[in-house]
Amino acid sequence: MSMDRREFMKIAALSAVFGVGGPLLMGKLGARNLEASEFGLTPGGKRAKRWAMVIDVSKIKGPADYARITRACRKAHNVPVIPDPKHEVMWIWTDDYEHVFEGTDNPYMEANVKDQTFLLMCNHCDHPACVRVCPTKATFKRPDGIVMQDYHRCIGCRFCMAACPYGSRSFNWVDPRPYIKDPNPTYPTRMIGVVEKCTFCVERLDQGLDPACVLASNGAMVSGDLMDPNGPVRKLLASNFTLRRKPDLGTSPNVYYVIAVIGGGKNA
Amino acid sequence: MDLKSFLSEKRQAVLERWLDYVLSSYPSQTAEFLKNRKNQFANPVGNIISEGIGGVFDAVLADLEAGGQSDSGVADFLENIIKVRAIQDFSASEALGFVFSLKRAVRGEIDALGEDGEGFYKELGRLDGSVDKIALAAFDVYVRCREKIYELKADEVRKHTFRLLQQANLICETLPRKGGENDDNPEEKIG
Amino acid sequence: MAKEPKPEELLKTINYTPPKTGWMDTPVEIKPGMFCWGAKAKSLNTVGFPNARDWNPTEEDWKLPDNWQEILIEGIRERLSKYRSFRLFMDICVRCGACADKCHFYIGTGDPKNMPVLRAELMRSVYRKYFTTPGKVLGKLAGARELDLQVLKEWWYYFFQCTECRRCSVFCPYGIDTAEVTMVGRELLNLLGLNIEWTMGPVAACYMKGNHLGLEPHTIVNNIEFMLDDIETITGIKVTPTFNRKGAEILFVTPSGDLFADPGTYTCMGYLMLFHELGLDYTWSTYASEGGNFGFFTSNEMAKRLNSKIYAEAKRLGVKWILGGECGHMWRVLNQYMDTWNGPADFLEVPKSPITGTVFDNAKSTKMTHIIEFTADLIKNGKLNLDKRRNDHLKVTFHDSCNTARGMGLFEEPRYVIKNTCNHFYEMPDGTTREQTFCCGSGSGLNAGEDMELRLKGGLPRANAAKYVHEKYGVNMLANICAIDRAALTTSMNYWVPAVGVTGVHELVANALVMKGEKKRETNLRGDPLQMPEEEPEVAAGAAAPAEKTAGGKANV
Amino acid sequence: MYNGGKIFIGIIVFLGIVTFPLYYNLGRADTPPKPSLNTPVINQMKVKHCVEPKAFMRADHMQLLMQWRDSALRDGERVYISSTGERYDISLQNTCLHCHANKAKFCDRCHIYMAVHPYCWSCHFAPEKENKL
Amino acid sequence: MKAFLPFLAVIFLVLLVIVGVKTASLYFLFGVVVPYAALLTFLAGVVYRTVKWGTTPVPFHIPTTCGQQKTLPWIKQSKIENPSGTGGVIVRMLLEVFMFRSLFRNLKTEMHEGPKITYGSDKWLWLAGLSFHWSFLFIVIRHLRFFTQGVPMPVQIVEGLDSFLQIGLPLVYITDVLFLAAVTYLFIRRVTIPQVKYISLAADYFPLFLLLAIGCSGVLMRYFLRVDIVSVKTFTMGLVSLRPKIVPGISTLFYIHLFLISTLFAYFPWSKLMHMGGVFLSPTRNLANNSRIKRHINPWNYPVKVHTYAEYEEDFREKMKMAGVPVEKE
Repeated sequence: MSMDRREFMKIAALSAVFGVGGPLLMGKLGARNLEASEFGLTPGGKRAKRWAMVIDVSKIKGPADYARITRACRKAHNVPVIPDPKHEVMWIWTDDYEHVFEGTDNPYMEANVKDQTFLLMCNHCDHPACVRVCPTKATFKRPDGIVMQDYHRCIGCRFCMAACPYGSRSFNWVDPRPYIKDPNPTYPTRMIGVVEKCTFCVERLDQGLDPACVLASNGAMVSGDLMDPNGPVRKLLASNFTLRRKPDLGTSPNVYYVIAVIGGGKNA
Repeated sequence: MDLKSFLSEKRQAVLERWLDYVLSSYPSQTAEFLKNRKNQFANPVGNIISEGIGGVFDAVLADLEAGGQSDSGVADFLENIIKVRAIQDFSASEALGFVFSLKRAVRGEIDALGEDGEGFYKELGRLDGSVDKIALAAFDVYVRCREKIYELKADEVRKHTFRLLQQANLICETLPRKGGENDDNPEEKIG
Repeated sequence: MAKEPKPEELLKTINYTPPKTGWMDTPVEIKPGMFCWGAKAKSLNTVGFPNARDWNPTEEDWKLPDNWQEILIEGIRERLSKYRSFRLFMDICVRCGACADKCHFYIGTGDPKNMPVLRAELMRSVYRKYFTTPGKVLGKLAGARELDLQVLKEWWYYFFQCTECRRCSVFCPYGIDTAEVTMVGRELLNLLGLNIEWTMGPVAACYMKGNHLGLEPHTIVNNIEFMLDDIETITGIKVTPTFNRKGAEILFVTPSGDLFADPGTYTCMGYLMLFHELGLDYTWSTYASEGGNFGFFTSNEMAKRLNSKIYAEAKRLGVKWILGGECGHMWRVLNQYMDTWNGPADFLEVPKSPITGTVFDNAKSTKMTHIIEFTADLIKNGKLNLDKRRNDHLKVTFHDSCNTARGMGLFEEPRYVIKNTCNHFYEMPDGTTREQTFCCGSGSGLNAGEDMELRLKGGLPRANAAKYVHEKYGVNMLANICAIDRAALTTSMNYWVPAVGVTGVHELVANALVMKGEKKRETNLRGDPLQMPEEEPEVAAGAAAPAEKTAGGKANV
Repeated sequence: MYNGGKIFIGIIVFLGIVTFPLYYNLGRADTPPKPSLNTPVINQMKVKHCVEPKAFMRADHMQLLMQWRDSALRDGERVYISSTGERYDISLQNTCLHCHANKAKFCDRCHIYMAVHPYCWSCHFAPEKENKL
Repeated sequence: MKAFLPFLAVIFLVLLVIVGVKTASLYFLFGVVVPYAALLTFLAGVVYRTVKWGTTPVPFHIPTTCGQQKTLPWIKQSKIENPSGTGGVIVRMLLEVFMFRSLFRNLKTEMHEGPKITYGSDKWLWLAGLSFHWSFLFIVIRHLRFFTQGVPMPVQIVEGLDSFLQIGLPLVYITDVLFLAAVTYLFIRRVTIPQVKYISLAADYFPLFLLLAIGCSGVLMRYFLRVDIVSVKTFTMGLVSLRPKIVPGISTLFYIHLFLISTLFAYFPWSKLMHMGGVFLSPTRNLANNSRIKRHINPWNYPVKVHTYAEYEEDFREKMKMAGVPVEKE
């Protein structure tokens, strides 16, 4: 189609005024932020360059500990308890060594490590596969490293679930509300058809509080800034042998597990 | 690079220019239709022209290659185009002018090279010779087409009167009954 | 070399933007080869048309009556109140352009006024000016214009450059049929005596003598007798048809073109041989000796006047039903108009094949059956002994005639007959057949000699498709079921694809038909030697042929 | 042939469809909604005010809510400083509904009137009292 | 030029409202008088035009047949493209009205030189036409929520479907996007395809500009320069309950929207937009191809002068006798 420039300009101008271009143009002009209003950070919130979590496996003794921690999480975020395992929604849960650190076990390794139960949650990876695959950018990574899930945008395609190597994401197959016994009225629930997962308790961090699980762990879990060399996280990492899950995948997870080693004597 | 290889390389570009020149002889709304509607059945004129000039162009290249001695079969392509133009509202010069506009198209492509194209100008004389040769052939085809049209007119009249003449015993019995049709046979070469 | 214009400058000479003058301001130019001569006073007077005079379209003065505008405006007003199609099609076109490139004349000529939408706008613009408020008030802004001499000449030029083939109406989202506008346009022009002689001559002839060619009764009989001689020469069988015979079961009506000009005559011989073989109780009529209806290209009233002869003759002769030959616009008229004009034909019976007993329910009211329906039924019931090998030298394609395609829907019957009479059948490409078929370019009374260029341009899309199957499959014969096609396509093919001949379907039938008691055929109906494959011994020939036929027949059922 | 009957029916159907709102509303009370401000928190306010002026909130609250949602969720900025300089925690449940603790009599009235079905409530809790109502 | 004047006309209409409402405060005129007048013009005009068509007879039976006719029982009839009964006609009309069947015929695979297969530009006309008309229908139905107290369930369903994507707040309507895109396309093709540009009249551009302006003002009101829709509905309910009242605080944008729609309504019956009604009446589509089965009556069928057999025989008796053709009178 050959068309001289003037004609092109004419058409372009007309379609800009009337056509699809119009609303966009007007949108810029008409965006109605009240002039003086602004948004800001909550004063006294916890900030970090890169949030990370260290779980000292040895400090969590038995089922009661695990239950207390997971219950705290469920309570804080209105995570439903759905009996049907196919429909389960989990932000933090447990599994054994073989599954958690798949491929690193051997028949002769230390029994108290091998038989240990581990707490699992979203690893808030540095290179999250889930973020890459999300078609609507419903899942995204904050500058401080927390991988977030925006339920308003989630279309339930579940690509992220397929992408996540840690199984950290749950899909709401059913309306979760009937499965929340005693809901936390200050926190929303999710709706059927969206994916959800651990948020590192971002809303608590912003208010200056520790994550619910950390609070309930009696010191077994520590969250903090990985980039702060003097912070609690780095101190623990420096003085303990730690593992991360599936490091060879290149996702660079930010949840570290302190493993008791022989001579460490913690359980001896 | 000689002119021949240059033109082979630029075949598509030259043909596009040429097609534009040819189509500029049609009303502008129609030129667009002829150019852009690709279905050969919905747009026979446009397709006959664009295919035809391709064929003629290749014949010119072959003639260049053979140093003006080529006797390749350009006739079919020429016929296809000229058959169409012979019945459209063109005078003989308008109908056949398209052949000469190949010269313009080629020069346009060379001019686009700027100084790099200087070398080709020397060879243009030979190209012009080939084009002229084809133009002369085109005149023959055009005249044949026009003659064919008058024959068709006459033929229709003859068909309408054949039975009457037959009835009036004005047709010699020895004449083959299908005489009219057999006479047509030599003309079939035109297609 | 510097004197040569730069490429960009050259490109500027090509102007793809529409011209500065819109179509309303582009006056008509009456070009040679694109129109037919004006109707003669003699022809118009024969049928009592107004404003009869001899005139020449190329002259400035068309010798119009002084109040010609008034006559036309009144004419439009009358037709607006008589035809919903006309009024509606004047009102609802949105100029979406879907029809624009569907017209064979536009494809062939490139003249924008041959786009169906614009052809109709020629009329609409005047309608708006005189019959709508916006047009009266806003004038050109509302697409309205005065009816002046230029407009009138434009009408005449372009309404006689439309073959009323209805291809545009297939693609129109509202089914706007430009043929309806053309028909009204021609009616209006007739009010001023502005017709074409190629149409008006046949109309006058048909009115007085019963057929377009003006064949008088004895000529018809003579013509057919010539064919009978040829048939006897070829088959050794003496066929004896009857004329104007009272008490026959069936009246047979076919376009008179089949009586007269090749290759239609071969089709006519086909009918004669088929009916003889069946022993059909039928008669020809010299009074109703025309199936076609050039009146239809003149005015609705004239068409009705010509058509009336068919029922009148059927009644006079006391036949039970009517059989119609292969023709295009004849069947548009018979299918969509005849019963309305001249019915009800309650003196006839619902057509019933005396050979197979099939009742043609689809002609329950008109009592008239298409011969292709009739023959297809015969073949289906195994009543014909057909030797397809006799058509083996033919590679056949089928051209759907506009009128039987888009005004009737006769698609499968002719194909069935062809496939049962020929071994080699190839379809032309999609988009050029059936309801999307291209016109021959000479329909609706435009197949004159003086508009040969117009016809060849209009015939190009069809010929182009035929050329494609010729080159791809070696097709050398274009079958059709229309007398105008047989005449017009012969010429068109001769120009565009000379290697392809033209035939009626019943010529193929007759060539394949093994008749009782016939002698060994040496030639086909055209007198060309029969190129049968290596013959079996002569004694066995008779037996072998039917066997072959049955096998073929089964395969095709 | 006219097909007068069919055309007549067609015209009647057309008129019936086009005039639908005229007769559909017959006998229905035409009462614009009045959102209630009668909640303990609002009643305690000396100067009754929302986060932004009333006129703005009436027309644009949905847009504000969306900005809130994106700000809190995506940017982590959970404080809204209004055009009058007041600071609010960004939270539908904990800020908006703190005052407007009467969703049914506040939010729903207009939403029902306008046949708007915001999907806020499929995740966010309406105030507890109302849940039990 | 043909496009420019209609463009100016629409601009003028917009300015008229701005001046009328903002400067002269003619709220009652633009809010009440004009809409009522437009609606009355629309209803009366459409009925008038339709009745005018309806009272014009269909003298002949002229369906355009696009498939195999009803014939011998062993040949398969194309019952929709060439219907022989009412059922087929109804299906054909439904396809035509709701799916634009005839335009769809344009959609054909095209053969290029070489093995490449592409589609012609024509499917875009079908697609844009279909999107535009369906979007418009959805939009009109959606708008009923402004005109009904206790919004009917079907309207709410349509609204729900339309905002199904749940993008933004207020939720983006799919049809808003489709509508503007389709109308823009229809405009662009009118000015860029030379053939279509050549046949286009000012009367073809005006409705396009009007629709674009209506669409844009609506979109602006919903997504960008929001108006208080509760007030708007209070106002519109006043209109439909025939107790019109001016509700204060509604922005001028709304009056522009309302006025443009009123213009569209008033313009509708006197323009090509009447194809809405006309498409149902087209004799090439709404008739069955059964004219050989059942006689179609032409109400103005009149006797014509014919050349009778008697006259014919009078002319040719001797020649007929000579040729052995029987005659009535010896």
